[in-house]
Amino acid sequence: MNSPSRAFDIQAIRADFPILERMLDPETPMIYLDGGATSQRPRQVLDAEVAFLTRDNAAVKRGAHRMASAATDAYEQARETVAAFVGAPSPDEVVFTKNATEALNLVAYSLGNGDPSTPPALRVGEGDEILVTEMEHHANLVPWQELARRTGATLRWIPMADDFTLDLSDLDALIGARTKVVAFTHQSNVLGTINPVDRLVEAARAVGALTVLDAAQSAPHMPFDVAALGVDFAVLSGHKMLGPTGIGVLWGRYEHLAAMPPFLTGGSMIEVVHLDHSTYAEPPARFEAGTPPISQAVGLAAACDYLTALGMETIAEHERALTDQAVRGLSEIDGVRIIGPSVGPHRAGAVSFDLAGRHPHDVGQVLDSLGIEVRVGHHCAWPLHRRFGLHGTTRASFSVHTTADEVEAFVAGVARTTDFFGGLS
Amino acid sequence: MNSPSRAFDIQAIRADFPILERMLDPETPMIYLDGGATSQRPRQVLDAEVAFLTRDNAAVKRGAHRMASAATDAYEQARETVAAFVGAPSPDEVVFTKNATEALNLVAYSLGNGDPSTPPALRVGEGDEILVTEMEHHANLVPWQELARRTGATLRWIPMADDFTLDLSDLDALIGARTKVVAFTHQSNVLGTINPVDRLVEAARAVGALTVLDAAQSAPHMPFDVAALGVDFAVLSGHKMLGPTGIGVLWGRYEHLAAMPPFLTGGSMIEVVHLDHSTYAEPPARFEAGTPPISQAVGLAAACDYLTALGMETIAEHERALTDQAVRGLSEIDGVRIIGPSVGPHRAGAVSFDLAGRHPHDVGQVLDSLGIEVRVGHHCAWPLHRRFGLHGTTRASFSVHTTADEVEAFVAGVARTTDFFGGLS
Amino acid sequence: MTVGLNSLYTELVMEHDKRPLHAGLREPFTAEVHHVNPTCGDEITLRLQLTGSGATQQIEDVSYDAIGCAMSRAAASIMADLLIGRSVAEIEPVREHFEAAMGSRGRLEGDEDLIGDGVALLGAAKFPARVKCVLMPWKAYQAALVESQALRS
Amino acid sequence: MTVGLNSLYTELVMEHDKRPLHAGLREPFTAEVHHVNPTCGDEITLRLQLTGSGATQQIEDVSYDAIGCAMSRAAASIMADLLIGRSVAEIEPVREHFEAAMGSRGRLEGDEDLIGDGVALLGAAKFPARVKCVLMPWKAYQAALVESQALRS
Ligand SMILES: Cc1ncc(COP(=O)(O)O)c(C=O)c1O
Ligand SMILES: Cc1ncc(COP(=O)(O)O)c(C=O)c1O
Repeated sequence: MNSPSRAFDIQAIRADFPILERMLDPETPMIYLDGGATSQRPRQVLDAEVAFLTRDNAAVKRGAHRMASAATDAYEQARETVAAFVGAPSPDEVVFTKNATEALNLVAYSLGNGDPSTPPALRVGEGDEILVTEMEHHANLVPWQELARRTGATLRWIPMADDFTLDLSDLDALIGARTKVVAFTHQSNVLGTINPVDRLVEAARAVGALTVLDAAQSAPHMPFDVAALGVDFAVLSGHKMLGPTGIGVLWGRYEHLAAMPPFLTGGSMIEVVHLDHSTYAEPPARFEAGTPPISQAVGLAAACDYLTALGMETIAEHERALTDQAVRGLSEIDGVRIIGPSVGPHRAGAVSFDLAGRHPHDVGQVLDSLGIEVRVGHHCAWPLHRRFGLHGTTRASFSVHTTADEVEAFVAGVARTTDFFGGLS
Repeated sequence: MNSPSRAFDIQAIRADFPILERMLDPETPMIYLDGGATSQRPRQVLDAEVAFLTRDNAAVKRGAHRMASAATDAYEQARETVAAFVGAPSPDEVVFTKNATEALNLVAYSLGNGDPSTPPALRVGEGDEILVTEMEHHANLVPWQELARRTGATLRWIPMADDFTLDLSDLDALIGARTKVVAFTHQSNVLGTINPVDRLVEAARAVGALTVLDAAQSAPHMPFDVAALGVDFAVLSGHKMLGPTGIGVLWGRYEHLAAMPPFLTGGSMIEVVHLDHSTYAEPPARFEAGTPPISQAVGLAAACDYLTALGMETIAEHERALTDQAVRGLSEIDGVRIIGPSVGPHRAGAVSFDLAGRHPHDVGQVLDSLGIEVRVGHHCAWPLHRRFGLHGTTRASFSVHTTADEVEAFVAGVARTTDFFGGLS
Repeated sequence: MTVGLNSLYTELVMEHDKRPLHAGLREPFTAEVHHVNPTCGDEITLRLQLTGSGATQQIEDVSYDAIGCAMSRAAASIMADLLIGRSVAEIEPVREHFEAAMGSRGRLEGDEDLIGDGVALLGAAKFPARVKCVLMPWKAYQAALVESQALRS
Repeated sequence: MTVGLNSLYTELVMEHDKRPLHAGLREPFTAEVHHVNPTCGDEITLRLQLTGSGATQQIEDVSYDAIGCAMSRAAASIMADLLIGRSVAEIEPVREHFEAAMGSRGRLEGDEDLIGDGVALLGAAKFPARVKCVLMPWKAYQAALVESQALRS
């Protein structure tokens, strides 16, 4: 079977990922359909990191020697690459964190850390409201619960409609003058649903609320441009976009970052330190306390370059075709209920399903025995599962290196799973 | 010249570090004396990470498939290795953070995040006191300033004596019933001073205060054992101990960790999540929100194995000999003032100095032209420099791969620096 | 399907999963606990009814409500059947042996005389991600035991 | 010593470092700013005395107190000498050219007619860690200018 996208040489791409040669046991090649949890890394990313570490490794921003300059250049060059990747007007709007979760915590803590000199829009307190959605990953839910608890603010949420999209019918009642923050995911890690960013941004802007976009699942899989999206903050996860673990990205409008109090404090984020008080550097340094993930930034930049070279629109098309194939294939299997919207432009490559109430651990176990690595459970989106009366789902998610053959094997594997448990009953 | 330690094959060690072959320019080999800022990595560490990434890479703790199990095993095995390295009674006392700075922030934030159900010893509030020292790195100072600011607690500090050790003469007045936390460095990153942990622990225990040890500079260079030290928390930095950036370690007594509220929140640290509230997992998971630094943990474990194989006592001896050589050599140069205690058992391998008031940037520049990479400035210890009337110092710091020849070149370089500036005056 | 899979989903496991023994929550009970596996969201509510005291403490009843995979549901069923009517002291070596075998990654063979149908669960020992599923009811039992004994002392 | 080093510490730089021009803080001034380089702790306090307004604004005096390396002290000295007695409008192209040359990593040669002794500082353009040292006084000047103009408008 051919790759669904012509301009896209899937075999050449696969050759870039050494791990795809792995056998799970002597008879079972690995079919990795868990890129939504963490992606695999092409050679180019591994090589970039090793090249840096064997040539230019040094502490950044703290030294005057040539090694320190080379390392600082590499690190700041990585920031520029990431800024271009997300469409940031300036690299100074890109803060490197340890993962997407820290990036969201950074915003949530900073909004609670202000004092009377902080602009009111950047300070959440008693009586204020924070709006999230019922489909959020725990990373974009729990930090806001905790901010509400610490400050006395109130957390509200946009509910789900039965068709696995957000129910925006009551949006006007949910967003109001008290709303300080609207935090929502660009793309659900469970449903594949792509949210209407423009509508949410418009509603938030109308009341002067900040928008925080969780782009951990979207940015690796489609053209992504913070300027066009119009949000105030966006977070990305390195390890979900062919890059290293240990690095995430917070993008924020410079005017906000410049007015926000720090979160983590320590070396490299200060201006002047006295024993009893300190002043803080300008962004992005203000938000990068301690030694940052240096080689990881270099690796992440290589991942951005890799994705850009393939073309984000091409990647999106490739994954859309695989998603169509998977959804169509699964729909023909008795007992399968797809937990996600029907295929179309607002649907991306995470395909979750329930198999006749069979526990997802059991489903995943059978698929694993066939070499098909999918994720099972609540996928860190427990409230979403509860909403649909589920304890968990089984999820396949697609990557640049996924082939139509692999999707076919996955669909066949789900059919055999039904047989396996059915056969014994 | 021979390596100062016999059991120690310095040429074999150097061969493990690919970066040591680097030339700064066609005539100038690199002499890396900045391990105190960040260490270089042996092949074994690079290889461990790449092997993991090309064989077992997957998201940890979230999946049921074989790849996820392999990755989780590698990650938890790394935790066991690090636990053994620091002498932790249980791997559950080891939390992976992004760097030492985050580890310190974690403790500082958690101590401010409690509610009335939190044990009073683990909750800092108005009227409480936090004690630090005048020699702290900003990483172990600013987070405590901020905790004090947020909670209304008071920050106090142990002053420096003129001999570059802590002045403990007023310790009884500084530690009292209000003291909740005593945070101090094991080894100064500027002075090389090794602090009397036992005395500080004893004084803190007498009043029921928690002790937080910044071991970022000590643990990589000497035998280190949290059980023997008797502290409550200790933090380490991966990139200062031959390991990757993007990873640090918080060790804490299990009974404390089990009673502390979380810091970063999100996936993997929860027990049950509802839309309006959540409950949290047991340590260490409670403190590891989001996808952790997985391959970095594998790399860090390889670094621990590497250090352990050389022997921490042997490493300490090796570096002690180099320190003696450097201090003796520098003392013979006119205009050099060593900023640190005289050589001896309470003195480790960071040698900072002032050169006749010459700005350290200028000193470092001349040394860099000779290939000698040292750090210049306040080394993130601004209050310490202010105490001694300095704007900055020049610091050489030694590693397992440093040779006596390199130290000799460094001393000669400092002498030439005097000439360079002297010659033009 | 590979051999591994059949060693996991043995006929006995499938049987216990389909027709779990002693399921449902009953009265009276000396302690009730609720445990959750945060990774997969599985839950068990377990009630323990103890009589007597000290060395002669008897497990009168174990009743439970379990949401989970086939392995964890079968494990609860098999455990309840092992426990009911035995003394706490008698069960300790059973629990210890079972936990050791489950943690051995397949190196330790189970002793059927001690753990009965529990041997049918040992296939999971080779699947690290599933060990937790199987041990969850036992952890709940242990917690309920501690709670019962705290109440009675 | 390598050639690079002598291109950095030119005789002119050493001379300005040793005998800085216009150093010290003087009155009167329209604005005073204090800048710090957090990486190395260098500091400059700079006072700017402007007269006139609009296109004819004149730089009457620039006085300063600088703690820093040879490069930054020389840069302050050279800058003050360039600025004093010139008009703000006249200086803009000087500042722009100097900043562009310093940021060029050595690709842009400096125009001595515009930046005078400033060409002696351009060796630093090849040492990225030192560019900040040299530009610090200019950043302080710019900030003082903005402040002065805010006060006068
Ligand atoms: C004594 C000391 N503490 C803490 C740190 C911070 O370490 P990290 O860069 O891992 O946050 C450093 C290094 O910069 C240090 O030398
Ligand atoms: C939608 C979404 N948001 C946030 C995260 C958290 O990302 P990270 O692991 O980088 O913290 C994830 C992945 O787990 C995700 O899928």
